[in-house]
Amino acid sequence: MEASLFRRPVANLLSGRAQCLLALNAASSRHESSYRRSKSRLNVKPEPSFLPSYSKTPVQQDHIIFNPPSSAPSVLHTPLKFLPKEDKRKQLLVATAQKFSSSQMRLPPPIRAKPKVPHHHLSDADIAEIVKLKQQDPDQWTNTKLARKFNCSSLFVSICLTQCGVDNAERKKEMQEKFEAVKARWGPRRRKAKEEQDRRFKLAYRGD
Amino acid sequence: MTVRGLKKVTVSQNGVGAFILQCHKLSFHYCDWAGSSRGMNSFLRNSLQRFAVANPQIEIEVSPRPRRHPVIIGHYIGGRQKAICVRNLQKEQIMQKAELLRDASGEKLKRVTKPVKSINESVRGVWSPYYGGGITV
Amino acid sequence: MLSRSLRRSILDTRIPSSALPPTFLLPSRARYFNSTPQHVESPPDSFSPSTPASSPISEAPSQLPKHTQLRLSKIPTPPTPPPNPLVLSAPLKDLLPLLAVQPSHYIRAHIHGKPYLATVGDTVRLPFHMPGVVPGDVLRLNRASLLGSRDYTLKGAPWVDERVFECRARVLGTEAEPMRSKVKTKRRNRRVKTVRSKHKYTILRVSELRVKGLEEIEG
Amino acid sequence: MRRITRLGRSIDLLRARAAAQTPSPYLCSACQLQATSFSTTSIRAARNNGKVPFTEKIRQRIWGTDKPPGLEDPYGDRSVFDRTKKRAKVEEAEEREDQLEEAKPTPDLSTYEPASTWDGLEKVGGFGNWWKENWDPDHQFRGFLPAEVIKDSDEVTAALHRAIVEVFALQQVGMPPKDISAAIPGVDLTHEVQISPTATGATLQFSQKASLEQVIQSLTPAVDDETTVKENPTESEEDVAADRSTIDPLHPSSPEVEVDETAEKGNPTESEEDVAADRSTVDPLSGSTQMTYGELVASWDPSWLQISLENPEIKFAIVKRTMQLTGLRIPDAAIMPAKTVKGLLAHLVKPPKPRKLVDALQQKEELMNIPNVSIYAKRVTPIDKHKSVGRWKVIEQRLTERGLPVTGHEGQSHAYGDYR
Amino acid sequence: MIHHSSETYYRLGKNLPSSGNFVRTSLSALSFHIIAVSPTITIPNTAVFAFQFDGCEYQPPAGDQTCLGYLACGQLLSPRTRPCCLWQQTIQSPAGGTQQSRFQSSSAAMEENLVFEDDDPSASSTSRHPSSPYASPLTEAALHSAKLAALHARLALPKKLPLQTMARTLVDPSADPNLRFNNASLAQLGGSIISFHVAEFLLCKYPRLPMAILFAASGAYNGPRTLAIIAQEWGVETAAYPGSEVDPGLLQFSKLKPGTNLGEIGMARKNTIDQGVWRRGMSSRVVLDDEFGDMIPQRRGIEVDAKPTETAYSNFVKAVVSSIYVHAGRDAAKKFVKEHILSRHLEITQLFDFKTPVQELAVLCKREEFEYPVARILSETGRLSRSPVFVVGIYSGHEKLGEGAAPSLAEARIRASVAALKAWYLYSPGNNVRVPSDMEGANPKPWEPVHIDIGEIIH
Repeated sequence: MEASLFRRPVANLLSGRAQCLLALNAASSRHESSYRRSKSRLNVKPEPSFLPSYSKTPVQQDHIIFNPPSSAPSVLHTPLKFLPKEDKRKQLLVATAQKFSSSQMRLPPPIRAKPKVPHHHLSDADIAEIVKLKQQDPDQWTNTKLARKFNCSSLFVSICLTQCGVDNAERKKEMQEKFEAVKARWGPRRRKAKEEQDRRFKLAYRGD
Repeated sequence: MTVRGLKKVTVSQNGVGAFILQCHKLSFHYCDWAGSSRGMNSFLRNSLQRFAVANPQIEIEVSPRPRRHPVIIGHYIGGRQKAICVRNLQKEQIMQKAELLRDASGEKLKRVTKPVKSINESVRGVWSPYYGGGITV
Repeated sequence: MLSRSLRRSILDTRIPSSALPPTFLLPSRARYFNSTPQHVESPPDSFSPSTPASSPISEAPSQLPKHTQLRLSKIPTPPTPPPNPLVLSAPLKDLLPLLAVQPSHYIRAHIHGKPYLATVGDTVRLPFHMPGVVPGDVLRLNRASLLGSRDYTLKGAPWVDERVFECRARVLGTEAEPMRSKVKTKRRNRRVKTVRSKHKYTILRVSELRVKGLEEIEG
Repeated sequence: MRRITRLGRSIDLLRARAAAQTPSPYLCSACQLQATSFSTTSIRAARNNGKVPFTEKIRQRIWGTDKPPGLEDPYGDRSVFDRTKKRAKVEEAEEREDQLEEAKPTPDLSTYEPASTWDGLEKVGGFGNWWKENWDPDHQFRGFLPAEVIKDSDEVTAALHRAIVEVFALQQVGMPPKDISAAIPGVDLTHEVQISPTATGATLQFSQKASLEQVIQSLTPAVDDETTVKENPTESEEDVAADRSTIDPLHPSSPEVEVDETAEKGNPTESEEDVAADRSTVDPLSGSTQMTYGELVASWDPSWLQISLENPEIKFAIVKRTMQLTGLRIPDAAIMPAKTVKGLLAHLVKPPKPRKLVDALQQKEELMNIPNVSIYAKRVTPIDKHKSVGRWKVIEQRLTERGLPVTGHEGQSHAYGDYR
Repeated sequence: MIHHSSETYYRLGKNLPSSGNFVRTSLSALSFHIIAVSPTITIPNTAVFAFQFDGCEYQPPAGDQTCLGYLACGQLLSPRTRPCCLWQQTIQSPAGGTQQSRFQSSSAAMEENLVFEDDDPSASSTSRHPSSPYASPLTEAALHSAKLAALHARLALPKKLPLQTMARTLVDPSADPNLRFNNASLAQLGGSIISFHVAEFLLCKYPRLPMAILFAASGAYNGPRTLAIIAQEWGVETAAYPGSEVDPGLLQFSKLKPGTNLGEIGMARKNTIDQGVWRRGMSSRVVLDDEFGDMIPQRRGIEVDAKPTETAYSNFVKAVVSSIYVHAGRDAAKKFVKEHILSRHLEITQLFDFKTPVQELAVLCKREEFEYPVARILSETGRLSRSPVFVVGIYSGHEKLGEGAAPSLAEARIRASVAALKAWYLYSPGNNVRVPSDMEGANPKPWEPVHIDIGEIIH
């Protein structure tokens, strides 16, 4: 699976788009001694589907080819699932999608973001237990520990605690202070990296 | 309120909807006395009317400028100006100059290597090596 | 060929009012607004709203040598009578709606044989100074070798039939590039010759690009 | 010119001798020179009385004969003006005649006694009475056109109107229109005559101020009115003759003075004055004394401009009379294309050539009516620009409350910004 | 779960008496159009509809549901003659007489309660400079202004629209407080017309836009900044100081003193926060704020005090639209808005800023009864390197909803779900959608109702 994931782009690179690599080389190489040569190296062949199409004999009349681009999908193309029922284009698009998409391809592997924890398996007694432990020794029983103990998500633990009126304001505050102290120890490169990451995430939320 | 709207401003595409000529004012300066503005005077006498009727969207200002060479100054919507000195020119040449000023966009002349300029995002997207090629029908 | 098609575009009146550029920007009114009398080619009587003015690609005068076409273009050619409606091949018939419903399109239009890949709202700087046009004129580009959307591409052989799409461009004006001066010298010779060149270029903006529907093409 | 100088030079050699030889007392010195230089008669005459010219003597000496061969007077042909050969032929012929006459017996001169006085002798030469005719102060030359040319356009129009009225008046009474300008132009009687064009020419509506008879009478010169009466005895002419006894139009009289100053009030030009110089008792202006020429022209029905000038006789007469009245010369190029009075008038009254371009532009109505054109008579100063954007009043206020001069030169701030 | 599913009541057009505010129901799209511009009229606004200049006809828009229909009645022409100043005489054409009359018509209702500033010059002393006789140029001056005529031709305005009206659209209330000479009422109407057309365009083109994005988009199309840019692209310049000697082709308003803090005038939300008026949530913005979801500035002072250039420009554009509406009819106004405002370029995909896209997408899928969205790795490279690239797609069942590439799996997942949400929100029924006002044309095709979405996602 992983291997296939690796193979795919590499295969693309090697198979169809040699000229693009060529272009990259030309762009990166500094040994072109004249503008003309670098230009001539840089003008790559057009994408093969745009060349006049030959099926044994050149096609004599106008024709439409289906050549989806090798680029990230655009958000302006609504997925078929999102098309409303009354949309007139829906059945047309669905039909063509079935025609073009190879049917029943295996789905790529999902992201294992975090180990999966069972849902809705704790009883009220367990929740009361969680709250009690927390109130007994908040420093010893952190949310993560509780979560590990009861095999649930720390989010669930925090929800339980907040719902049951345990206020962890000062806990939050001191954790924040600790984090600030850690941040103060960061060197310039890590700080830069973190700032860039924040910026990237901000852009990610905007989607551009 | 899970999604927030960002403030933006639409960009003009002059000519896609309405078309606004970029030259909004032409001022013709002449001199009554000097010989270098003879052609200019004959232009103003004979050809100016035709020009003004043909270009109603240009404000035309005719004013003397004694003891100076005749000048046509084009004022453009960007706020820029273009001035052409038309001394010792015949009225046909001056008409050509006026049309040059009318057709100009007011921008500074730049050397353009790519013929097509676009602000739209690419129709087929930006190529990236992570996506497969197309399926040919 | 180009300028012939220009004439045709200027005389083109078979424009649905929805796709119609604003009346004051149609060629006639554009003339009326900003044209200097030295180039008024299109006679107003040829704007009779009845005569449709697009011609089949087959009769495009590609056989004529260019200079004769240019000379022809001096006189506005009257709109040719409507040909029999275009018959589309079966694959074209069922793929064209798919091409049409995609959100954005591009065209590879040819002007004087040179291709320009453009979408709506792009500015095209022609490599020459187009005679006889004034800012605000609307030209109809009817020579396209490619018309595409994101997933589909309509390829002409060699030209896409001009009844399938509608592409209009508006003349924005004339621009020049900064003057180039080249110093020419010869060996063992003190004479220095400086050659100056400053060319004018016409600027267009693609104002409309529309892939027609099937019923519009065949009806 | 050059020939004269050469002539002078060739003359100089012979001058003393020639002057000495044949003095003609009736010629001025210049004429003497010419005469002597050109005529070889004196030489021939000298040969007659045995004198041989110098060159002949030399040749005779050379050749030793009395008839030397070759060219006689070898220097004679050098001169362009040398006509000695022809003259010589003539002289020889004369000589032969003389010799024949001498051969005849001479008449006796016994009865001849020379005259002691010039009485009875015929007078030869002189200028006749040319001096008398030309240089006498009492025969002054008067040209056909008046000395002073009328400039005012309304006045010229009035003069053309008058000419037309008079010509058609002549045509009515059947007199040939060509002797329109026989009479010296007198007072203008035709101010209130209305002209209306017809197919053939025009019809005149005379007022009681100026009747047809008075117009005709003002046109006929005083000298040959009998002849005119004789040749066409219309009753109008008769009663013209009748009242001519009572009123003499050419006789100046008292009311001219006040008429003059009204004329001064109206339109003071020299022509007006010399028209006023011979005013008659019958004063057509008395009604319309307050009338300027402008009002006068306005008072006429403009249809008179449509009178056609196809008839060349009428046209000639009108043009002649107009030239006589106004003093304007009308070239053929203007006469030929003028088919109606309007065309003629268009040539007579021309708008003055504008001195500045602004005047020229403001004469073009259609240019001034284009809404997007603004034409300034003066240079657009920075102050004008401030005014057009409304900043000037603020600047002015600030300057004044600081007590500074508003413009460089005081008190002229209002002189700026006169637009259009 | 479903927000405003029954009725979303929100407002386009300023939150002022005569603004068009419409109800968006799922019954019919046409219905909201009819309710759209039926404003309630207050007295001062009638001055605009009532004017007629001598020689230019007033054409009531065919079959209009707007106020104009009944405002056209009961108007009368009240000429006011005022001796003009010397400068004015000099610029008059020779045809112009020594006495100039400034024709204005006014509804009978206004006659008694309106004060002419000519009758007592002290009335408008607030804006008028002492040295200029009137606060704004005379209407006759409009006929001789080359700038104005050129502007009229440049915008290709119909011949029915006279130059006097153009001149009036250029006079801001801060220049001439007299309601019958400034463009306040014109701008009032024009703003409603523009926002109506923009709103129906946006609602028909992108029926699923959430309110925040709808506010942002309409602000991008006809917000004051955009309108100011449009006016500047028309080549309209501002007069340095208003007055009667100013060229009528210049935009006249009294400018702010240099150094004025725009926050004091501007309709920024933050200063309301400073004032303690703490409102958040779309509903309050819908109900209480202006068409762009921004705070409406409290009326500190009257209309006549100075205002930023942006506002004056935008009022001018609105006034132009409404003058076209009044003189040339509804279709002309619609065409004008289409060509000058709707034809501009906007990257609507870049207006979004999500907070919790992953959860929102999950909620959406739950609401629409899709399968739970799962993030799957489409391809990746350099997982162990310094700069890896992960391409993650969000799948609901077998269908890919969105896709995103990023150097970390979490970010890629966020990007993918943002893409999926945008794809949902930016659904468009077609390239050339018909808007309800197309039905007002001559013999239109029968109307098929546009897609009305049940509302945005909240959780």
